Amino acid sequence: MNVMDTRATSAMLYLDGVHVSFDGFRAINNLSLALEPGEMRAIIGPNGAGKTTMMDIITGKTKPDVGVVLFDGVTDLTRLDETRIAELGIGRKFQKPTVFESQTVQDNLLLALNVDHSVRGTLFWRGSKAESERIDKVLETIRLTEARNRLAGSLSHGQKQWLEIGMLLAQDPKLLLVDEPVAGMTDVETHLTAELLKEINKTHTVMVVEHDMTFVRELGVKVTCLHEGTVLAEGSIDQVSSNERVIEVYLGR
Amino acid sequence: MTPHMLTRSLDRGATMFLAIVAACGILIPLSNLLLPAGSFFQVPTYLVALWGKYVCYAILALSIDLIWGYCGILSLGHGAFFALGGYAMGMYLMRQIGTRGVYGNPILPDFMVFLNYPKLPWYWHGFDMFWFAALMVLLVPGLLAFCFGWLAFRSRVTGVYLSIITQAMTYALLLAFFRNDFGFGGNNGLTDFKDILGFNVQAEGTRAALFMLSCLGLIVSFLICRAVVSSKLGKVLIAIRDAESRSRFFGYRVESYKLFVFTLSACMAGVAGALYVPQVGIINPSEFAPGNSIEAVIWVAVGGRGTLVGAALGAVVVNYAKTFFTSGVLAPYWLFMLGALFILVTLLLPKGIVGTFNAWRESSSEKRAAASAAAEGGITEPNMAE
Amino acid sequence: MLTKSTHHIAASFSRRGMLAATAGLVLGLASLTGAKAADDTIKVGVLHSLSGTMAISETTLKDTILFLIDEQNKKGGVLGKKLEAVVVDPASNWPLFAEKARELITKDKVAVVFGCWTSVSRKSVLPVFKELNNILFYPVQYEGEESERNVFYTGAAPNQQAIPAVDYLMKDEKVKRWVLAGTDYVYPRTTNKILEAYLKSKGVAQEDIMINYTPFGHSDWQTIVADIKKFGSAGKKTAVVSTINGDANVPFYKELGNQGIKAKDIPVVAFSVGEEELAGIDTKPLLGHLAAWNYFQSIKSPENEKFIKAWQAYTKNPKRVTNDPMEAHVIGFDMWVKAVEKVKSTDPDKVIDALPGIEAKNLTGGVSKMLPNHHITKPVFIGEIKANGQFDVVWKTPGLVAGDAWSKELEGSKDLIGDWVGKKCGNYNVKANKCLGSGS
Amino acid sequence: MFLIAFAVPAFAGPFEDAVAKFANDDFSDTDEAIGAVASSGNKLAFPIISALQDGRLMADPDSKKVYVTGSDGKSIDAATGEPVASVPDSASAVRLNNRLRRSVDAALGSLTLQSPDLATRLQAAQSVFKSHEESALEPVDAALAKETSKSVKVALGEARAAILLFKPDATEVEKLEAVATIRARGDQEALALLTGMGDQPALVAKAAASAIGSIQSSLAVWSTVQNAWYGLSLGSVLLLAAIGLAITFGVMGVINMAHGEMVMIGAYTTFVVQEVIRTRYPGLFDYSLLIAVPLAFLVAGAIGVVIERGIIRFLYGRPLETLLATWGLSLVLQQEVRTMFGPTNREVGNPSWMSGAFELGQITITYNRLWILCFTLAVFAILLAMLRYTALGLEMRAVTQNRRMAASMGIATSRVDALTFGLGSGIAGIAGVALSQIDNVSPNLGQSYIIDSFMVVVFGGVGNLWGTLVGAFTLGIANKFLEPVAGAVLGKIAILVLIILFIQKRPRGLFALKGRAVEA
Repeated sequence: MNVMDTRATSAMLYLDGVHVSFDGFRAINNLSLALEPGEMRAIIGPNGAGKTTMMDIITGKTKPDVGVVLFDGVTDLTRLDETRIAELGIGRKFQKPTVFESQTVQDNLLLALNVDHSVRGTLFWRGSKAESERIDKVLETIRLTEARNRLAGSLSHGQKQWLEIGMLLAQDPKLLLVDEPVAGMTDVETHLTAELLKEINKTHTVMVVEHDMTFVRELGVKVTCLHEGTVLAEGSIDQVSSNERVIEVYLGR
Repeated sequence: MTPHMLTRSLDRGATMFLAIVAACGILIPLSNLLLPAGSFFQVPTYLVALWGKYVCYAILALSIDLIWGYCGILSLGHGAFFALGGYAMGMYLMRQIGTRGVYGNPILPDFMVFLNYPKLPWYWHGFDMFWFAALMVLLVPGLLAFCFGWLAFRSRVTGVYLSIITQAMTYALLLAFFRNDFGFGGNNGLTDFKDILGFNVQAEGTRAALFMLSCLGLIVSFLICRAVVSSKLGKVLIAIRDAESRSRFFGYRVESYKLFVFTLSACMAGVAGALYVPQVGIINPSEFAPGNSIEAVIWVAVGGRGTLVGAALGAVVVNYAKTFFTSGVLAPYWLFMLGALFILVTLLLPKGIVGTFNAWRESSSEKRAAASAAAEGGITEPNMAE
Repeated sequence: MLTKSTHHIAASFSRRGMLAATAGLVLGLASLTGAKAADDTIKVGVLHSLSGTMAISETTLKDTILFLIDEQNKKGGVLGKKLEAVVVDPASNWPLFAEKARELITKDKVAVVFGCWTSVSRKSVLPVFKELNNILFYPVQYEGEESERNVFYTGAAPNQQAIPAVDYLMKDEKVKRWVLAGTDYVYPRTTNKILEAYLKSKGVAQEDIMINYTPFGHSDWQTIVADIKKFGSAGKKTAVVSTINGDANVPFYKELGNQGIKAKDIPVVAFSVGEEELAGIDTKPLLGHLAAWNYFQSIKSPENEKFIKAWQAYTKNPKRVTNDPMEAHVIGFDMWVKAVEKVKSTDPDKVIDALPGIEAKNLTGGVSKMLPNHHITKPVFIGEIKANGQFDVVWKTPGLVAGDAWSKELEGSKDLIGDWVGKKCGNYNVKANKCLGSGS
Repeated sequence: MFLIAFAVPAFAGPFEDAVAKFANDDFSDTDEAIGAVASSGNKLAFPIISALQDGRLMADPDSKKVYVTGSDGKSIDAATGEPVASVPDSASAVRLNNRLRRSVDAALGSLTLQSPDLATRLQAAQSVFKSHEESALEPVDAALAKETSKSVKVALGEARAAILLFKPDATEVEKLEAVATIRARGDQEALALLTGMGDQPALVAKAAASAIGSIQSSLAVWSTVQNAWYGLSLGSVLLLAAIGLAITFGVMGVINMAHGEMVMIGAYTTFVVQEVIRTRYPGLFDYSLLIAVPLAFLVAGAIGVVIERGIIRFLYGRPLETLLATWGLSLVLQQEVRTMFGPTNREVGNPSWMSGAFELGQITITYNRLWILCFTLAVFAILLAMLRYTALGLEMRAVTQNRRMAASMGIATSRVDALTFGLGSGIAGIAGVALSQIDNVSPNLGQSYIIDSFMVVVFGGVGNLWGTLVGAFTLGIANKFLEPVAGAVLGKIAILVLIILFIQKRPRGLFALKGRAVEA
C-alpha cells in the first residue's frame, strides 16, 4: 500500500520539501536532501537547526506537515510508524546514548538482533549458535567483549555510545542515522569512533549528525549544513566550511 | 554482578518460595484436618480461611508485578479484574444454591426474588455449569483487559495517564455494580453460598481443599510469570519498561507486547478473584473500589517491585499486618501504621523487602561474581538449556 | 523451564533447611491461635467499623457497647463474671467483617457479638455466625426479608418505621403525591418496593409516585431537588420519603434549605437521619422536616433522661447526642444479659432458645419483647426537626408494633413468617406449610 | 397581680373558648382555634397568632389558660389581654406541625394584608395566594382598594385570582380573568394552581388548559437554562477541587493522592474558625468564611510544604512511588482528623449572605452556588496572574521547564519546589472552605473529590491551567445534561467512560503541549 509502483529515485533516502512546525515554531522548513546507497553523509548545523527533528521525521517519530520522505526510492516513510520503519531497515542512534541500562551488554545486543520480533517469536525464543556468533563479532567490533556481562548502566559514557552503535550493527539496517556519536568522548575515543563509522560505512549507508568539526573532517565525507530547518550548504567539508553563510550562522569568525 | 549470579540468586529464592508454598499448601490443611483441635500445632479453620485469602492476594500481587515490575505499566484498576473473576465464580455459587434460598426459588437468587425479577437475566445463563463459570473467570477479565489495552496501548497512553484511566475504569465498574438494576445484587453483592461442586463451602474439608487449590494456583501463576520474564520476551518487556521508544526503533511492536502481558495478568487476577470468593463467602462492588487496587499495588511495592517472590511476599506481609493491627488495642491506630508503612517503604526501601535483600547479597558476593563472570561465555540464557 | 535450575538447587541446598523453614512457618501460624478465653470473664465481641466510610455512624455504637459493659460490670457483671469487650475494626470493608467475625468467635471465643450497620456487612458475616453457631445483635433499621437463628434484629423492620410514617403523612398532612428518594442499595430498594405496593393498595396512582436513586455519598443534589420541586407543583400535596444514606444527607438538606423547599410545602420524612446526622447540619432551614424512628433523644421518660445523663458522663461530653441504633443496642444488650441469667449459661444454643419472649425496658417508657422471629416490638415515633438539631415528636403509635421479618406487601414474602420457637424455621411458608430452603 | 388576673373570671364567649382550645395540646383543636381566632376580628387575634408562629404562645394544660409572651418578655393573658406578672411554670409553648404552620400562615396572611410594612404586605399576599381560602377574599379586596405599591398590587391580584379559581360560586367571567392573571404569573406555583383546580365550566377549563400548556412550554425552555446553570456550578466545584491538583500534579508532575485530604483540612479549618467565632465573637459569624479562607490557605499550605520537604522531595522522578507514599499519607491524615475531631460530621453553617436563593426568570439560583462560582473564578484568575507576573511564578515555570538550567541560573530549586507544592496544597485548602458550604465536613470529605479532580486535570491536559478550567466546566455541564436523562448513577458512569475514550483520542488531554520537549 505504501510502496510506489515505480522507483521514484535512486537515492537510499530522499527528502523533498518537508515542513514541520510545533505550535507555530517552524522546526523544519522546506528541507530537501538525498542520500545515495552506500554513502556516508555528515550533517552539521547550529542548535535548533532541526537536525534531530529531521531524524524524528525519517524514523516516523514525528509526522511532517507536508513533504516527501522516500526510503529506498519506493517507500513513503511519512505513512509508517517507528516499528515498521525499523523493520524496513533504518536504525537510529540517539543524541543522548540510550541503551537498556538494567540489562547486560550482550542482552542489549541480543535485543537488537534483527530476528523475529513478534510476541510469539520472543516468548518461545531459543538461543542459536549463529546468533551468539553475531553477538561475539559485534562485541569485538565495539571493543566490549570484556564487559559483555556487565550491566549496560554501569558502562562509561563512551562505552555506552559504542554499545548503542553496536546495537545498530546487530540490528544490521540498510541505513544508519547516528546522532552526535562522539559527544563527550576523549580524543582517542573520537578517533576510534571515526574509524568504526568508516568501517560500518563499508557495508551500510550512514547519516551522521555531529558538531565536532575535527571529527567530521576525519570522516572526510560529503557534508550538509542545516540552518533554521533548511539546507544552507552542501559539499565537501572544505567547501562548506569556507561558505560565507555557514561561517556567519554556524562556525563564526 | 553478573546475570548468572542474578538469576542464580533469584532462582534459589524462587525455588525456596515454591517449596514453602507447596509445603504450606500441604502441611496447613493436614494439620487442620488430622491434628486434634486445640493441639498446639493444629491450625484452626479460621486461620486456614484467612491464609487462603492471603494466598489469593498473593496471586493478585503477582499479576500486578508482572505488568508493573517488568513492563512499567502501573494499573490502578487491577482490582476490577480480580472482582470480575470473583463475580463469575460468585454467580456459579449463587446458581448452586437452588431451592435452598430463603424463598426456595429453584432458579432465581434471593435478591432477584425480593426485587421481583420476572426471570433470570440472560447474562446469568450458563453459570449453573462449573466449566462455563470457570471459563468466564478467565474470559471476562481477559476480554475487558484486551479491549481496554487495545485502545490504550495502541494510542500510546502511558505512565500516569494510563494509571488514571485504569482507575476511571474500575471506578465506573464500581458504580455500575452498585446499581441494583444491573442484576448483580447491588451493594450486597453475592453471598450466602451453599456449596461448590457439591461440597459444602463451609465444611472444613472444603476449606482445606480450597486452600490447597489456592496454593496450587499461586505456584502455577508463579511458574507462568517466571516463564514469561525469563524468556526473551521478558527481556523485551524490561527493555520497554526502561526505554520504550528505543525498543520501538529496534522494530518491537510495543503495543502488542503490552497488550499480551496486560491481558495475561488480568486473567491471573481473575483466577485469584475466583479462588478468593468461596473462601471469604462474599463478593460485592466494594472490591472494585480504587482504594483496593492501589493497596494491591502497594503490596508489590512493599515486597519488591520486579521480583516475583517479593510481590507475593508483600501481599502476605501487608495483609497479615492488617489482620494483626485491626484487632485489640491497636484497632484505632492501624490506619496510622498502614499509612506509615507505605510512606516508609517508598522512602527507605524503594526496592522493597526482597529487592533490598537481593541487592545486599549481590554486593556481598561481588567478588565471586567477577570470578565466575570470567568463566562465563556465550549468551546467558537462564533456564533455557533443558 | 525451571527444572534444570530446580534440580541444581535441590541438590545445592539442604532439605533440612527447607523443612525447618516451613515448620517454622506453620509454628508461627499455630502460635497465632495462642489467645485463650480467660475463664473469669465473659467476652463480648464488638464488630463496628472504626475507620473507613462507615466509621461516621458505627464508632458511636462501639462506644455504646463499651458503656453498657462498663455499667453492667459496675452491677457485678453477669453470672458473677465480669464482662470483657473485644473490639475489632472491620474498617468498612465487607469481607473484613467476615474475617473479623470468625476471629472473634474462634480466636477470642466471645459469647456474643454486637455489631454491623450496613446490610451488606450483616450479609457478609451471616454465614460465619451460622457456621460457628454464635449470636449477633444487629441494631440498625433494615429492609427485613430475613430471619436467621443466630441473629437478633433489634432495629426496626420496615413495618416499624416506613409504613407508620407514610400513614401519618396521609392522615395528618393529607399527602397525595409521593417522592421516594433513596441511595441505591438494598435497604432503600426494598423499603421503596414495600412503600410503593402499600401506597398503591391505598389507591395512590402510579403517576403520583416518583422513585429516584442516587449513588453513595452523592453530593450534587441541584437537579434532583429541582425535580422534586417540579414534581411537587402538580397541584397535589406532595411529600418526600427519604431513604438517603447517612453521608449524602447533609448536602441534600443543605440544597433543600437553599432552594427554599419548606417543610410546610413539601415535607421530607427520613428513615436514616437521626440526631447524629443532624449534628452535622445547620438545622434552622430544616424546621418541620420529619424523621421516623423508634427512639428520639428528646423523648421525656425517666429511663431516657437517666441514660442520657450516664452516657454523657461516660463520654465526658455534655453535648454528646443519643440516637435510635444506640437504643437498639441498649435493648439488645439488656435482653442478652437477661437471657444469660435465665439459663445460667452463655452457651449460644441455650441463649438463642431463651431469648424469644425475653422482655426489656426500652428508653421511651415501654417494654420491648423479643419475638419468635428474632425481631422485637417497638413504638414508632414521628419527629419534626427542631432548630436545635433535636426532634419534636408529633405523632406516635398507640402501642408497640411487632416487627415483621417478612413484608406482607412483597410478592415473594407475603406468605412467609419467621418462627424459631414453634416451627424452628426462619422462613416458613404458611400457605405451603413448610420451611423453605435451608432456613431451618 | 397574678392572683387578680386569676380571680377575674374570663366570661365565656366564642373567642375565649377558641383561645382555651390552644391549651388542649391537640393539633386538630389548635387548628380550629387558629381559624376561630383569625376570623374573630378580635384585636388580640394578630398578637396571638404571630406569637403562635414564633413559639411565644404559652398554654397551661391544668388551668387551660393561654398567655402571649411578648418578645420583650412581658406576658398578657391571651383571652383577656390583661398583662400578667409571670407565666406559670406548668405552661409550655403551644406546639405546631406542618399542617398548623400552613393555617397560621393563611391566618396571618389575611390579618397582615394591610400592615404598614410593605414587605409584610407582600408576604401576606403571597401566603394568601398559597392558601387561597375563600374567607380571605374580602380582606384582599379591601387591601387592593387601599394598596398603593405596584408590586403588592400585582401580588394581591394574583391572590384574588387564586381565591376566585377555587370559589365555587364565582362567575365564569371572574374565573376567566383569574386564569389570565395566573397565566401571566407563569411560574411553577401558577402551574400547580391551574392543574390543581377541580372540574370547571368548559370555557374556563379550556382557558386553563391552554394556560397550562403555555406555562409548561416556557418552563421547559427555562429548564435547559437551569441545567446549564447547574452544570456551571458543578463545574466550578470540580474546578475548585482540581485547581490545586493542576499545580502539584499538572505543573510539578507530583501525583498527590493526599490532595483530597488538603481539601478536607481546609474544611475543618473553617469549622474551627466558626467554633471560635460562635463561642467568642458571635457578631462576626457572617465574616467567618472571609477569615477562614486565608487561614485555610496557610494551614493547608504549611502542611503541604512539610509534606514536600519531608517526603516528596525524595521521590522526584519517581511519580508512581510518589503516588503510593501520598496514598499512605492520605490514610494517616484521615485517621488523624478522625481522632482529633471525631468520625461524625461537623457542622459548618452558611453565613446569611450564602444561604437562600433568588429567582432569575423561572430558575432558582442559590446564593452559595453563585458565590462558589465567583470565588472559583477569582481564585483561578489570581493563580494565573501570580504564575505569570510574580517572581515566584516565573521561577516555578523555569524550574518545571528546565530544572538544571534554572538551578545553574541561581534559582533555589528546592525552595521553589516546596513553595509550589505549598501553593497547590494551600489552594486545595481554600477549596475546602468553599466545599464546606455545600458538602458535609467529615474525614471522608477528601476521598469523594480525589478521583474527580484527577479526571478533570487529565481530561483538561496536564500542565495547562486553562485545560483544567475548560475540562472542569465541560465535565460539569455534560454531567448535568446527562443526569435528567440517564439518572445520577448512569450519568456518572457515562462521563467516566467518555473520559476513558477521550484519552484514547487525545492521550495528553484537551490542551496538550506539543513538540520535542514533551516527547523526550
